Amino acid sequence: QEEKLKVGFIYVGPVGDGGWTYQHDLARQAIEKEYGDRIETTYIESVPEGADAERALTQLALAGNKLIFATSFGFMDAVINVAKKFPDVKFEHATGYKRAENVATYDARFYEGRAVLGTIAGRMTKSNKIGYIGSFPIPEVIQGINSAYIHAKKVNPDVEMKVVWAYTWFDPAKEADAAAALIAEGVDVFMQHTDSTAPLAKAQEAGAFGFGQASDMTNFAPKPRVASIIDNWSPYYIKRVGEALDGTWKSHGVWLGIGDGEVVIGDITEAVPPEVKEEALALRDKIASGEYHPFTGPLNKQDGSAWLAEGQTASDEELASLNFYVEGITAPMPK
Amino acid sequence: MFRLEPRASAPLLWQVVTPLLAVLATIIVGGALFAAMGFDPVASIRTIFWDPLFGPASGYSRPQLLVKAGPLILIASGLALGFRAGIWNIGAEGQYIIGAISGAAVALAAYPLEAHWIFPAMILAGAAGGWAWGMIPAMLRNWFGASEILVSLMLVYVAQRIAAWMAFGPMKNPEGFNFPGSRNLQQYESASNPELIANSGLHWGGVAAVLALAATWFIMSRHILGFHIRTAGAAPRAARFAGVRPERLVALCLGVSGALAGLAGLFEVAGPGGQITESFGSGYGFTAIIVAFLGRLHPLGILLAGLLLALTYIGGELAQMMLNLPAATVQVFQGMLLFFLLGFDVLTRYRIRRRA
Amino acid sequence: MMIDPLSVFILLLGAATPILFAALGELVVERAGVLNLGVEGMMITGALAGFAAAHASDSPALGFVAAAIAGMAVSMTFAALTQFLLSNQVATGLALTLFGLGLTALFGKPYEGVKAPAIMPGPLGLNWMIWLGMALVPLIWWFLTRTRPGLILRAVGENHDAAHALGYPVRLVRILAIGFGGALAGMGGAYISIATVLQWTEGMTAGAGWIALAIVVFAQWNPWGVLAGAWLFGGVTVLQLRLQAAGVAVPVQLLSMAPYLATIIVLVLISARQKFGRSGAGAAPASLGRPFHALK
Amino acid sequence: MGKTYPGVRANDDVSFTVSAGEIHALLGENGAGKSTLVKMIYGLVRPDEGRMLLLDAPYAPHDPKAARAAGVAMVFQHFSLFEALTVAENIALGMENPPPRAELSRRIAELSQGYGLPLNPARRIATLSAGERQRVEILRCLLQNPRLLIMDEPTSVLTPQEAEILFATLRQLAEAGTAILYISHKLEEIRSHCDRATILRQGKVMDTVNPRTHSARELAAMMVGAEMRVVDRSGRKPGAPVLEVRNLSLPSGDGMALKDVALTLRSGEILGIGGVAGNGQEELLSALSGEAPTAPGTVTLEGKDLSRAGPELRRRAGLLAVPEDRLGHTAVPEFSLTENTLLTGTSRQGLARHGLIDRKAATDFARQVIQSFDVRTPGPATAAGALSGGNLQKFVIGREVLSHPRVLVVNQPTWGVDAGAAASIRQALLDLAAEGAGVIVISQDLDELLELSDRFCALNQGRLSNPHPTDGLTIDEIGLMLGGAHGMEVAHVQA
Ligand SMILES: Nc1ncnc2c1ncn2[C@@H]1O[C@H](COP(=O)(O)OP(=O)(O)OP(=O)(O)O)[C@@H](O)[C@H]1O
Ligand SMILES: Nc1ncnc2c1ncn2[C@@H]1O[C@H](COP(=O)(O)OP(=O)(O)OP(=O)(O)O)[C@@H](O)[C@H]1O
Ligand SMILES: [Mg+2]
Ligand SMILES: [Mg+2]
Repeated sequence: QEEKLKVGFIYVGPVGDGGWTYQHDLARQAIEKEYGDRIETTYIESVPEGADAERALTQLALAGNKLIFATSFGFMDAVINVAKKFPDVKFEHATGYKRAENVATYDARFYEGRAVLGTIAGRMTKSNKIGYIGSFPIPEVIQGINSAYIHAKKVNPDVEMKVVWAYTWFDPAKEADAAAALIAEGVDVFMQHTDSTAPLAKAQEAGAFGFGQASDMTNFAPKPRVASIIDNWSPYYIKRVGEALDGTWKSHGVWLGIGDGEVVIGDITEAVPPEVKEEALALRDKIASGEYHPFTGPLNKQDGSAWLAEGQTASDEELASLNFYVEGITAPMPK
Repeated sequence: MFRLEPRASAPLLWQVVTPLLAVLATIIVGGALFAAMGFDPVASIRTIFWDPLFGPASGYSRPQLLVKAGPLILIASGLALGFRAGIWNIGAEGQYIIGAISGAAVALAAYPLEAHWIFPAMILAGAAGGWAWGMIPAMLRNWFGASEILVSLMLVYVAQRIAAWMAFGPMKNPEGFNFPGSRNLQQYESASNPELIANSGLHWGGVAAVLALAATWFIMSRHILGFHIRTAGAAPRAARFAGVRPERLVALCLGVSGALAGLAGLFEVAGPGGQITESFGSGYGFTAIIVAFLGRLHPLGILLAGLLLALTYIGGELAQMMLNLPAATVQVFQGMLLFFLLGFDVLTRYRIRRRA
Repeated sequence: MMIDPLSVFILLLGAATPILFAALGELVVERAGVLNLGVEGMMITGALAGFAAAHASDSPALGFVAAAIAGMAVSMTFAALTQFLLSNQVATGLALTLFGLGLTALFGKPYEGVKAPAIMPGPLGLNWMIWLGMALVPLIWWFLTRTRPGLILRAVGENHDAAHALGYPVRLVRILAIGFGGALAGMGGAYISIATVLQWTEGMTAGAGWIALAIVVFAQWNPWGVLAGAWLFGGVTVLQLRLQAAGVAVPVQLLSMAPYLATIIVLVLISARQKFGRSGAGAAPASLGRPFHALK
Repeated sequence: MGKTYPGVRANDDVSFTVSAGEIHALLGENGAGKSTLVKMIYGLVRPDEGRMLLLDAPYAPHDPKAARAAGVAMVFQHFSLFEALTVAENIALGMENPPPRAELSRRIAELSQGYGLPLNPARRIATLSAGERQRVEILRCLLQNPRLLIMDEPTSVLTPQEAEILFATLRQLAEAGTAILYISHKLEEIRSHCDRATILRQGKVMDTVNPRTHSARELAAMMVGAEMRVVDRSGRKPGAPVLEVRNLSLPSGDGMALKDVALTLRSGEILGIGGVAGNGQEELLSALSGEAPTAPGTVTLEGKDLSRAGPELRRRAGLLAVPEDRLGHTAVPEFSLTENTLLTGTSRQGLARHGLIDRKAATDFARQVIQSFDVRTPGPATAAGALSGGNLQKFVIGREVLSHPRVLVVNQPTWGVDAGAAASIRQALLDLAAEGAGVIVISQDLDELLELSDRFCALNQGRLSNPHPTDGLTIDEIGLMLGGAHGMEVAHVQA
C-alpha cells in the first residue's frame, strides 16, 4: 500500500471567481479524478501575496503536502523562501521566473490563443474597430494585445485597436464600464484580459461580440461570446503529479501553448461565418503544430523602429519582458 | 419587558467578562453555522481556535500569530488614541501603505549599498510617510472642518493606487522582467527586517508594537495628555476649557496613528512582505479598527484582541486546509465576533432591569 | 479627439445607479441621525439575494424586490444592536460590512457561474432601475421636506431628546429609516449583479458602498446633491475609460484616483463654506451617530 | 402620585389640584421632584402609582401625544427645539394635526402678533435669540388651545422685560380659562404673578399656599425645611486694579461679536455684568478665560499681558473662569468628580507634575471641594453627570474658588440652581472677594447682580456700558441700561 501523495494549492482569489483561480481549481479536480485514491488535494483560497502567502505555503508543507502549486506570479519570492526550508517538498509556481532544485515554473502562451481570437475579431468587425480590455500592463497582457492586433490586421488591413486598461483583474462593475466605453467608441468586437463576465453582458446589450476569457463563459454563447480562450491547466498538472508519483519529477521552466493543450480555443459559435471559423481553426492548428509563430517578422515597434526582420521570430526571453506595442497600434502605452 | 438603566461607571468585572461571553457566543453560533453547512462543528472550532496554539503544527503557527498580530496591534494602539478623542481615523490602511512605500523608497535608493544607517533611515521614513498621510485629513479638518472619517477613507483608495503605480512604475524591479513589484527587501541585507530570534516570529515590528502599547498605556492612564484626549472625546468644549487646543489634538492623534500605521507598513515591507506590489495593502488597517474596538481602546485589550484576530486568520487557513472550510468563514466569524461583543457591551454600560 | 458628451452621459447613468440607490438610502438613515457604515455589507447582500431571486424566478423585478428585503433584513441586525443595545454605530457598521461580505461569499457558492435573466429595457433605452433611481430623488426630497413623517424623521435626526420629549417614537423612526436604507442599499447592490454584470461573484460590489457613504456627505444630506455626486463619480470613472478608449494618453493611475480626490476636494469646499460662511444649511444632522436612550 | 427612580423617591404621595383660570406655581429645591411630576402629567414619565383627573375624567396619558390630545401642553425646562428646522416646522411638530404649511404660517403670524410675541415662521431656530426661542415653545402650546399649560422654568433665560411679556400672555390665557402650572426658582416672580403655589420637598407636598401672602424668605424656608441663610456682604474693600481689559474686540464666530470692550477690575471688588442672553456674554467669558485669544494688549492681569495666552497659562497667572454650561463645558458628565478636578486644577493645585497625574492629590482636592461646598454626592468617584444641577454647579464653582484665583470670572453662576444652593454659591463669591480677589459675575438674574456686585455694567450687542456703582440702582434703571436689546421694543409697544 503506497502512501498517498498530498498535493497542495494556494490560490490568489476565491475558487468562485469564474476565471483564473476557478480554472486552476478545475485542474485540481482533474488530478483528483485522474489519480483517485493515490493522491489527496487541499487548497487555500484568497491568499494575499506577501507574508500571508509564505505562511500558507509553510502550513501546506507542514501538513505533509509534498507537491505544492502556487498559482500566482506574486507568490514567487514566498515560494523560493519556503522551498529552501522544505527541500523534500516540490513546488510548482505559475508564471514566475525564479527556479530552484525543488521549484519548477510553468506558464501558458496565451498570445497563441490571442492570435486566433484576433483573426476572428478582424473578420467579424463591421466598424473596423476592435477593442481590448487590459488588466495591468505586464508582459503577458502586452503580448496578447500585440498578437491579437497583428492577426486582426492580417485579415483586415483597416482594423484599428482600442485599448482600455482597467487596472484590476477582477472588478465586474469597472470591467462593464470599460466595455461600455469601448462600445461607445465604436468598437463592435472586443477581447478582455480581465476575469469577469461583465464585459460580455455589456456586449450583449449593445449587440457587440466578445470572447470568453480564462474560462469558457458559455453562458453567453452563441452571442455575444463567439469563442473563448481557456486556461487549461489540467494536462500539465496531471503530468506533473504523475511524475511526482513515480519519482521522475524534476525542476524545469516551461511555457506551454496550444500544442500542449494548455491554451484552448473554446467552441467557435455559429455567429461566426463558417469560412472565418475555418480560417481561425487553421491558424490554431498551424500554431499547435509549431509551423507558425505568432510573432514572426517583419514587425516594427510602435515607434516605427525595427523589431523583427522578415522571417525572424521573437525569442522567449524577449517576449517574457515585452513592454512595447507593435507598429500600427495607436493607443498609447501607459506609463 | 426589560429596560436599560445607565451605570455611572463600567464595572471592571463586566469589562473582562463580556469579551469572553462574546467569544463563547461566536463559538456556539459559529459552530451551529458550520453544522448547518455540513461541517463537523467541534472539529471546525478546534481547528480555528485550538490547533494554531496547541495543534500538531503549532510550533510554526504560534510564532506566526505574532507576525500577523504585530501590525494589527501596532496600528490599533495608535487608532485607539484618536478614537478616545473622538477623532475617527479610518484610513490607517492608506497610512500603512504610504509608510511602506516611503520606507522602501529609502532602501531602493540606497541599493546596493550595504550600510548600518539604512534600516534606521527606513524606519524614520516609514513613520514619516504614515505621519504625513495622516496629517492630510488632520490639516483638512483643522483648516476647513472636513470630516476626517471620509477624507482618511478616501485617501486609502488613493494610497492603493499609488502602490500600484509604484509597483508598475518608479519602483519596478529593473531585474524583474517587466513584472510589477519592487526588489525584494528580504534579499537586501541592510534593508531587511528579519526575525530577531530564529523561529520566534518576532521581528522589529513586534518590538515596536509592544513599545507602542506600553507608551499608549502610559499616556492614557498616567499622563495628562491622555486625560486631555479622553476629555476631548467626551466633551470637546470642556477640553478647550481645560486648555486643550483641539487642532493640536487632531494633528497629534492623526499624526501619531498615521506614523504607527506607517511603521507597521515599513516593518511589513522590509520583513514578511518583502516588496511593494500592486496589492501591498491587505486590509491590516481596516482590521486594526476592529482590533481597537474589540480591545475597548485599552492597550491590554488591544494586545489580546490583536492576538485573537490573528488566531482567527491562521485558524481559518488551517480550517480551509484541513476541513475544506471556505475562506469566507473567517470573515463571517470576525463579523459575528464583533457583533456579539458590541451587543454584550451593553452589560458594561447599562444595568438590565425587568420592567415593573 | 472628440468624445460625444451624450454617450458619456448615458454610460454614466448606468455607472451611477448602484451608488445612487445606496447613497439615497444612507441619506435617509443619516437624516434620522444614524450613521450606518455597513452600506457595503448591505449592498453585497442585496447583490446576492437579488441575483438568486432573479435567477430562480427568471424575473429581474422579483430580484430587486428580494434584494430590498434582504438588504432590509441585514440592516435589522444593525438596528437591533445600535437601537436596542446602544452599540457604537461606527464599529457596528464596520462589522456589518465584514459580516455581509463573508456571509454572501459562503452562501453565494451555488450561484457562481450562473447567468441572470436580462433586465427589462425602459424608455430611451435606459432600464427601469435607472429611471426608478432618478425618480427616487424628487420623491425622497418631497418626503423629507414636504410631508409630516419626513418632518418627524428630520426632527429625530436633529435632536432626539426633543423629539422624544414631544412624544415621537425616536427608536421606531430610526429603525424604519435603517430598514429603508437597507432596502435601497440592497437594490443598489442588486443592480450590479443583475443589471451590470449579470452574474454573481463574491465581493462584486468592490467598494461601491464606501463611495455611497462619501457621496452623502458630498451631497450635504440633500437628495439632489446625491444625484449630482453619483453622476460626478460615475462620470469621472466613465470619462477616464472613454478617454483611454479614444486613444488619449491619460495617466490612468492618476486618473483612477480622481474620483476619490474629487470627493475630498468637494468635501473641503463644503466644509470651508460652512466654516467660513457660517451658513448652517448643509450641516450634518445634529444627532448623527449619537446613541439615544430614554428612561421611562 | 408616586415615582421612584433607582435610589431616589422622586415623587412620594403627591396630591394637588390646579384650577381653570389660575396660574399655579410649583416650588422646590433642585431635585425636589417638580420636573418628574409634570413629566408624568405630560405622559413622558410613567407614574409608579397614583391617578390623575382632568376635568373630572380619569386621565392617564400613555405618551405626550395622548396628553396633547387631552388638552395638556408643556414648555420644557431645557428647550425642546430643533435648531436646523424652521419656526413653522418646530411648531408643526408640537401639534397633533397641523394645518397645511401656508395656513400654519398664517396662523403663527396672526397668533404671535395677537399675543405680542412676533415671530417669522420661516426663520430657522439656530438664528433666534433665547427669548425668541421661548416664544416658539409657547406658541407651539398656544396653537393647540390647551386646557392645561405646563411651564418648567421658562424664565431662566429671559430678561425681566421678556418675562413681563410672558406673564402678560399667561394672564390673558388664564382669563380665558386655561389652567397654568408654572415652575420657577425665582421666588419674587412667583410672588407677583402666581395665584397659588404648591411646595415640594424631597418628593413630598409640603403645602399649597397663596404666594402673595408670604415673603420670599418664608417660601424658601418651606422649600428647604430650614431658615435660609442671608448673604453677608461685609468685609470687602476694593484695592488696586488687578485686571485691565482694553479695546477688546472679537470677530463674531457663531455668535455675537465683541466691540471695543474695556473694563478695570480691582482686587476685592465684584463687578456685575448684566444683559440679555446672546449679547456677547459667552464671548466675553471665552475672551477672558483664554478659550478665544484676542489681540495683544487687550487683557492684562496685574501688569502681565495675557491676551495671547491660552486657558492654562491664564490659570497659572491667576485668571480663572467658570463658563455657563456645566454639562460638557465646565465639567465632563461621564468623568468622576476626581477626574473633573484635573480639568482646571493641574497647575494651581499641583495635580500633575511634568504631565504625570497625581491621582491621590486629585482625589484629595475633590474631597476638599465636596466638603467645603456641601456638594451632596456619595463621593469623589461619582460621575459628574449623576449630580443634580445645583450640586454640580457648587462643585464647579468650588473647584475654582479653592484654587485661590487673583481674578475669577463667572457666567450665570446660579442658573437653574435652587434658592439654597444659589445662596451658598453667592456667599462663596462674596467671600472670595473679601479675601482680596477680583470677581466678575456675568448674569441675567438682576436680583443676583444687585445682591452681589459693587459696580454694574450692561452688555448690549457686544458692547459694554460704563460701570455704575450698584448702591442706589433699581431694577428699572438697570432695565433701561440694557435697553435696545432684543424684544424690548415689543415690551414698550405692549406697555
Ligand atoms: N431620569 C432619571 N433617572 C434617575 N433619577 C432621576 C431621573 N430624573 C429625575 N431623577 C431623580 O428624581 C429627583 C427629582 O428630579 P426632578 O428632575 O423632578 O427634580 P426638579 O424638582 O425638577 O429639580 P430642578 O429644580 O433641578 O429642575 C432627582 O433627585 C433625581 O435624582
Ligand atoms: N443618566 C442619568 N443617570 C443617573 N441619573 C440621572 C441621569 N439623568 C438624570 N439623572 C438624575 O436626574 C437629576 C437631574 O434632573 P434634572 O436634569 O431634571 O434637573 P437637575 O439637573 O437636578 O437641576 P437643573 O434644574 O439644574 O437642571 C440628577 O439629580 C440625576 O440624579
Ligand atoms: Mg432639573
Ligand atoms: Mg426640573
